Amino acid sequence: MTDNRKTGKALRLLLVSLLCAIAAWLGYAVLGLSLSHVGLGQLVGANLEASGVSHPVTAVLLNFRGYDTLLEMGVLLVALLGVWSLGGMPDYDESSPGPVLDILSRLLIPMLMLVAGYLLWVGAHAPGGAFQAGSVLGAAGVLMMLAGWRLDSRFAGLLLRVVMVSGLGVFVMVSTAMLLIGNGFLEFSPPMAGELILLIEAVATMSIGATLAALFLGSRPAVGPDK
Amino acid sequence: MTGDIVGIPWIVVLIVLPLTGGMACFLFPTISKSLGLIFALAIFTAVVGLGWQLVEQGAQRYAIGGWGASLGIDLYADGLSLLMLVTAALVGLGVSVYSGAYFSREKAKHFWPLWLLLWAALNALFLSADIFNLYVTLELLGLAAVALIALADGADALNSAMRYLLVSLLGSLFYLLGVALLYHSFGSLDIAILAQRMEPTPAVWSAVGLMSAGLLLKTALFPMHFWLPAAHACAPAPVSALLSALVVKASFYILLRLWLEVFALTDTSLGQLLGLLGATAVLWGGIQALRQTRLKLLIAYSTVAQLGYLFLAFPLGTNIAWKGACYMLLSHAIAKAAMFMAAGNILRFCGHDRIADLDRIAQRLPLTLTAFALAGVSIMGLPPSGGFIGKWLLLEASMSAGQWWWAVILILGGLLAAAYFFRVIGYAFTRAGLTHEVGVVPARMEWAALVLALAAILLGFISPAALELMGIGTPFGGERAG
Amino acid sequence: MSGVFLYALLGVGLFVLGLYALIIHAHLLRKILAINVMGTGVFLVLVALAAGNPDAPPDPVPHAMVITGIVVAVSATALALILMLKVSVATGKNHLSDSTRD
Amino acid sequence: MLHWAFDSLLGLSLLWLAWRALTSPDLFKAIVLFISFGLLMSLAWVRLGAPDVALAEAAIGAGLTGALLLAALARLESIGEAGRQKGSIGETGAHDR
Amino acid sequence: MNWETALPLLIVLSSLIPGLIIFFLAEKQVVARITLNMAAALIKLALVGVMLWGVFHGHHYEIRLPFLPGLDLVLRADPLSMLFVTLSASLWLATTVYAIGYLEDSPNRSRFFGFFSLCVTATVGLALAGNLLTFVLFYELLTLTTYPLVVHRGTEVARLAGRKYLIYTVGGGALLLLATVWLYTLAGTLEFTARGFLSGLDAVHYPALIIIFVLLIAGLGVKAALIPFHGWLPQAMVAPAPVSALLHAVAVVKAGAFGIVRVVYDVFGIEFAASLGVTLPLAILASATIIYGSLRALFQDDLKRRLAFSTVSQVSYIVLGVAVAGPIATIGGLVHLVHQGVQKITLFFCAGILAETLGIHKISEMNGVGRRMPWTMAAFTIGAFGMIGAPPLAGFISKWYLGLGALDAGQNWVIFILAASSLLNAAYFLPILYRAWFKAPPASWPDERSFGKRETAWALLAPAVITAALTLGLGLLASMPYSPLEWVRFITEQEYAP
Amino acid sequence: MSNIVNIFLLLLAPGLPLLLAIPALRRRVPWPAHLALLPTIVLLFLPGSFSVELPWILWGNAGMGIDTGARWWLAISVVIWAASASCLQTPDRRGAGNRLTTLFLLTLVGQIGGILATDMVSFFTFMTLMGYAFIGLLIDGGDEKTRRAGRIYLVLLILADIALFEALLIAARSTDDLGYEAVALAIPPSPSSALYLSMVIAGFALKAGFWPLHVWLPLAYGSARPAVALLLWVVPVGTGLFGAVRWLPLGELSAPIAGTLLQALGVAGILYALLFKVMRAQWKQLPAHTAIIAVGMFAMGLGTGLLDPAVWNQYGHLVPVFVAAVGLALAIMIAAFVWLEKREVFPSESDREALWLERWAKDIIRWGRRAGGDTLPELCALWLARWDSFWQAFTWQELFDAGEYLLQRWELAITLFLLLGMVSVALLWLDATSVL
Repeated sequence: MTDNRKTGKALRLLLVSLLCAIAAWLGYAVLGLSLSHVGLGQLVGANLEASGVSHPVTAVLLNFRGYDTLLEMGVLLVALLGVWSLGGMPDYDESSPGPVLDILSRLLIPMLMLVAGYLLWVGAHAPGGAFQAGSVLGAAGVLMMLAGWRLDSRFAGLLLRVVMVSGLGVFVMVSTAMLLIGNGFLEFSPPMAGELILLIEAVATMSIGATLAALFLGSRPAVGPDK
Repeated sequence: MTGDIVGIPWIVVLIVLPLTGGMACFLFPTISKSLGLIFALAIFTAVVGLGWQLVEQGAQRYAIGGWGASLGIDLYADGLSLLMLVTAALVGLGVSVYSGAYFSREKAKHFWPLWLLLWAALNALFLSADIFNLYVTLELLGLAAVALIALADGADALNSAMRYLLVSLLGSLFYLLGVALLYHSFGSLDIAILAQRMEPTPAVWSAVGLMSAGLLLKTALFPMHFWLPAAHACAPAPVSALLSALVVKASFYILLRLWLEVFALTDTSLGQLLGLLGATAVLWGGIQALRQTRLKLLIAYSTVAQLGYLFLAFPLGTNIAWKGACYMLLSHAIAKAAMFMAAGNILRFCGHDRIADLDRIAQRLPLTLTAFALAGVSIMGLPPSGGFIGKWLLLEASMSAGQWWWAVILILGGLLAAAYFFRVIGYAFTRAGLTHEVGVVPARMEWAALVLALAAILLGFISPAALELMGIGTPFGGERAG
Repeated sequence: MSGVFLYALLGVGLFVLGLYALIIHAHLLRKILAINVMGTGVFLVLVALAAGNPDAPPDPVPHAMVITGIVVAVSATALALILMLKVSVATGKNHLSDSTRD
Repeated sequence: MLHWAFDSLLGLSLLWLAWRALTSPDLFKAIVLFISFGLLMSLAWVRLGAPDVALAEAAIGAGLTGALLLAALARLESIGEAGRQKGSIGETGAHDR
Repeated sequence: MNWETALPLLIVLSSLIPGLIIFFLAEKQVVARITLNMAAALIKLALVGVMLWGVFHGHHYEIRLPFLPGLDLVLRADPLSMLFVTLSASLWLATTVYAIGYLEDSPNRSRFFGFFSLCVTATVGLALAGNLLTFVLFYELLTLTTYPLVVHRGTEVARLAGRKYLIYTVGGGALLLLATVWLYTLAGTLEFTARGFLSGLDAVHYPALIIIFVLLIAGLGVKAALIPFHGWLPQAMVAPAPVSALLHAVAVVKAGAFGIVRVVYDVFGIEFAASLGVTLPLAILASATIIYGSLRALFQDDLKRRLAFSTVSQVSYIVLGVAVAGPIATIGGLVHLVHQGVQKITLFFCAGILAETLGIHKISEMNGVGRRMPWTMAAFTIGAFGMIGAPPLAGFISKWYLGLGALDAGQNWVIFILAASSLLNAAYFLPILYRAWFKAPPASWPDERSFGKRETAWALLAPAVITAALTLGLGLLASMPYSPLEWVRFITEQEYAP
Repeated sequence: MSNIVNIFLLLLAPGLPLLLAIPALRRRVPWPAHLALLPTIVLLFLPGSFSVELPWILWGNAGMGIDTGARWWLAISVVIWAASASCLQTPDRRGAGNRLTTLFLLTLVGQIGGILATDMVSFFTFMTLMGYAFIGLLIDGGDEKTRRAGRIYLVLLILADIALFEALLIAARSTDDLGYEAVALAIPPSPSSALYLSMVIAGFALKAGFWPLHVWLPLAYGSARPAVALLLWVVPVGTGLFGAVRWLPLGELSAPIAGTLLQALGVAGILYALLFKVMRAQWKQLPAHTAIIAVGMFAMGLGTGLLDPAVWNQYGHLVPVFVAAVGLALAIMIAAFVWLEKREVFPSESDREALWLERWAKDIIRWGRRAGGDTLPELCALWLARWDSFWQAFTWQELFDAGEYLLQRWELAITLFLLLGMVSVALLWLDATSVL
């Protein structure tokens, strides 16, 4: 027993020293970076005009590197699918929330929705955007669920799935549509780029919000082995 | 007409199709089975289309959004990508056919969207020319794979899915840190541009180390294979097939790309290390496989061993060695998929997969056993299978490089593989002590496994063409490149 | 300028700290936390170095990358947490057990 | 100089929070510490001129992840209790605080 | 694709395709299976006949299939390959008839005959292989297709025997592969060329070449059952008798021996091999195997095991003939390839008949069996005397040329080996004959089956009698045109042409 | 025309008995054993020497023919064969009659073919057939003593065949044509002539029962059935002698050592038979000892021929006559004894005397057993007990117990001894030819 502990201690010591060495090396490597040639900042700035939005981060997220974002929507969808496949739809039996939360949620939820809308809209030229908006929306959903709100089972079928998928779906559709009208994939022509991005962002916000809320909900499986 | 076909941006189609398919299957679960098959066929066709395009026009670069690297993201397809895509398409088609009969209605509902999204991730990964984009695809792939493993009920499956998730995330983070370092060193994420700007600095070495470590973890190279056997053995049979055939290969592909293009290292001590690890994997995996009493675990350890082969090309670094490793990869993918499917059939038939109690499978499930045996032939590297071609090329490379010890490892690995596979086949002929209840195996599942196994054998006969296709865009450097 | 490296080093520190915690803790929830800390460390390295040039506005590309990364992280965390719960239900343990060997 | 001090302080608190979050014996405390870590982190993002990231971190990294973690912990504990009540599962690590 | 390209392929396909079809036949479709089997065997024989004629008249049959960069799969008919192909095709026919009789009413016949055909396919392919790569391919294929035949019975003993068989043969295959690759990296080609393709190599590579030679011989020696690689052969006797017959007479063992012939003549070239100094050790190894196999055979009571050790001994004659390195010895070695095949298959046929008809497996059970089954034992007697090398049977011819060749090459010690071997052969075969013919039969046989008036089923007896007659004919009419001996002379003239 | 008849008859002489040897073919033939002799008898009355080349057979230069020497020998053979065939027609006692006839006919084929053969290989072939068939004839239905004789003779025969095979190889190395005369001419200048001579002498000595290899003869004479006893001289002994004359390059070569050795053997044989056997007055053994004496005399003659070619050239042609005469005499003697025995003149006696060859072999086995079988296994058991099944297969005990037949055991002993002998001969020879 003591031997075990001793070897455990020795191993831990070894691990710590190893990790320290790694940290030191990484730190050395980071410090050795010369930051004189900055990344793509200038390039982004130069092409910002053509992107359809004025905020560089949004431009990168939805235009220059929109493909990353598209796949990222896919990641979200896969996470949701994974969660659902593990437990299926969550149970509806939940203890009622306390009165404070109830009141708080009544107050907070509309505000959060407003914030989300604002973030989405402002994203085109200032910090903000679909993900932030979506997550705020998601937070609203979480709050609602904490307050005991549940999705009506009538909407839990195809409609819900459509909402979940819509973010990715619209993104793919729009990008492919560009292909069909003669542009490249995901190539938004400047005149309509702004509108298209807004469309994508709007749908994405809704979808992200729903997905995040569903992820939260899905993390509450029924107790006991479910078959 | 030909021009039309060649003109289609197959690269994009290959990514959009499975994504759409995944979404469609998600939206319409009742018809997901047929949808899935249709999309599988469509993807297969698209791969053929891309292949045609590559043959006609050479390596393809596609700037998404029209921006082009390094502002935007480029897609790039050359022989190596094509190889991976074809691998995925062949295995994917097989798995799709097989899964149509394998899963219950309830499971199928979850399986199809996840599988098609996983396929999308694979295709995106094989076509990406951007190291951050590769990270996203890796994550997509990893999460989808985890969810698929967890489709199998039971504590073991969940356990291994969890472990796999952690490993996968960890590997991705290592990779991402490497990406961060590379980006800040050279200000670009595009592989080609990075390759141009490459210079050895501490940061680059750190990136090499981090990315390699992360990817090796995901590829399950010995000694980082600890998560693999359980995960691959516990998953549902078609998922095991996917994992062993494709998912681990994806991270290997990235490593290969980086190694071949970005890092283009002349100092091969790291390559020697990888080779050494690969050799150890071959032997260790083989010995472990030999010790297993359960079929699926045996196959999973066999994967550990086979992955080791792929790394034997690193210390050699010649064109022919890379091609050998890639051929090995291709044939292993197909053969291993067939083998896992066969194991799935056996599992369903016997209700267990204890090797010693296989109880005359040879008589009672001949097609499946044939599939297993044929796949085994390829894995053992016996002629005229695809595995043989890979092995031959690697052997040739190691002998001409004068590094005969790798040849010895290759040979020993083949012997070990023969030892563990024939153990199974031997028991398939004998009568077990106790008889078992017999489950029904749909013919479709048997044939899917058999056809894939046959494909693994036939790969041996198309190697000149295949090697030529692989060489489009010279991903492995010139013929004489040392 | 120096702040940049400070944060970058902090990122490295968080990364290694997370790694350490990931290795030594058996509890799955802690492992998930550790992974998240590691991720934050990596993001920090990415973003900190993007602000390298005090005269120019920071490079937006790493920012976008990090946002993507954060979303990926939360998706993975959600999946990991539910998987953890399922493991706990199935095995009664909240750490991984090695049961594949007969 | 002030920036320096602020950055250092922020950095040290982040490191300390992370350390505490990862080592605290009480899981609930650990999660709360992690949420605070996330919130402080968004401050750091702002300091680094990345308000977008800060927003995302606050909303997603700290907020949603925190909620997910807390919910998970709650379920974990109830699973542990259920297991104990059933008596079938003796060893449980849900309460290793 | 013209006739001359197609023929080698057709010969291979003529057993491959029927074999594959047979797998899918139901157990009950006896007639279809028999028809298919016989038709395939006859067609193959006919095709081989055509090719034999063609090769003799200087036609060049070759087909190439690109397989690896710079390496093709080549099927080519040269006189040497025709020797082996003809042997395989004819004995396949005989064995098929025999197997049909033997496996009457036993389970899994479709599987059996399927693999049986594949096994012959591999053998024929191996014979026609035009380069070492193709040879390796079919060599491995042979391993794979014979394994199911060895474990066919599905008993634990069969499984263990199969395992042993595999350990040896797969190991051998691995060595062969290694050597082949190495050779390829050194020489840049693997094409079988009369008198070898290595003599032009730089002397720096000679040590490597010697190692390669050793590896090749070890790899091939496993199948040829050279000591110390012979261990699998007696174990593999658990297989049904037709399999043993095929294994010993035609397929596996011969494949190894044939491979050694190829390596020595068409890879290294005999003169070059001799100049490397590798032939003498090979000859000594072969001699040791000859003596050892015979000594072990003396002490086996199990009939098939005794025959198996006899095979160990006899196959090495071929190797010896090759290793002695002279034209006459070559004739002896090569002709033994055929002669041993015919003789040994006769013996195995007879052993199978005894087991099947009377349930006799041991020599000690064979008292007086000649009275019960005169035809069978007559065939056995001819086969045994052939093995001993009594004139005018086939074995005598081989032994004659071996001895003469050894003298010719100045390796006089070889004739003592031959003498000792004859002696030992007599020592383990004659007691069997003595028992069978001159001892009183027991009151009842271990497990007798009745075949009415006949001593056994005609399908079993006919092949044995025919091969016994062949044993006599091949010896007595050795100088007839197209006889193996004449053909071997034809080969040797080419190999040693000035 | 006459030529075709000649050839036909030459082929038919061994061919007809061969055909009749197949039981199915003679089922309806009356008196098959006599019928088989018919072509040979006709052949005897054809005038002149003639021969036929047989293409395709063996390696092409086989042939058959008849000349004066052969005719003598053939004539006497036919007489004795006819007598024996008459004895054969006894009622079938043990159901073996059919097989006995087959063996009888096969022996006949071998003997007649051997006489008619014009080259060494054909002769060797026929002689082998004759030898093995004769052993079958000897032991078929015989008692224990006959079988013992048969077994001993079998071993001697195998050894003889090996020796003759070597001799053949040497001859073939010296000349392409293996006709007797060609060989006789080619051997003397050959460097291997000494080896050839020794091999031939050894071979035929073994076959014909030269002293001291005669042991089986008395046994066989003592116990074989009359039909076989009649053949004992003509078949194994006579053919051996006949062969020796043909194979040795008599008259072409002077070989003092071999000649002297042969003479010594001959004298020793004669003396042995006279002193130790005939003096004991075992009447029933008389033919055997007569045969030994005759063989001894023949050996003396051969020795003389080898010593002095000129003598042979002068008197060599008498040899067949001599052999024939002895054969006839012995046949008559046996016939007489058979007749006498039928009238129970001789008390039946069992010859319990142990044969030196067998005794010697048994001793070897006994020593080997004592050394290996008793001590080694104990040691093995002590040391290797753990390695049970694997090693046990290789212990000496196992090795000896596995061979359950006496025959097999002493063949092994002889084999080992012979191998030893061969090695020493080889060494001597290699030394002599200064290869080493």
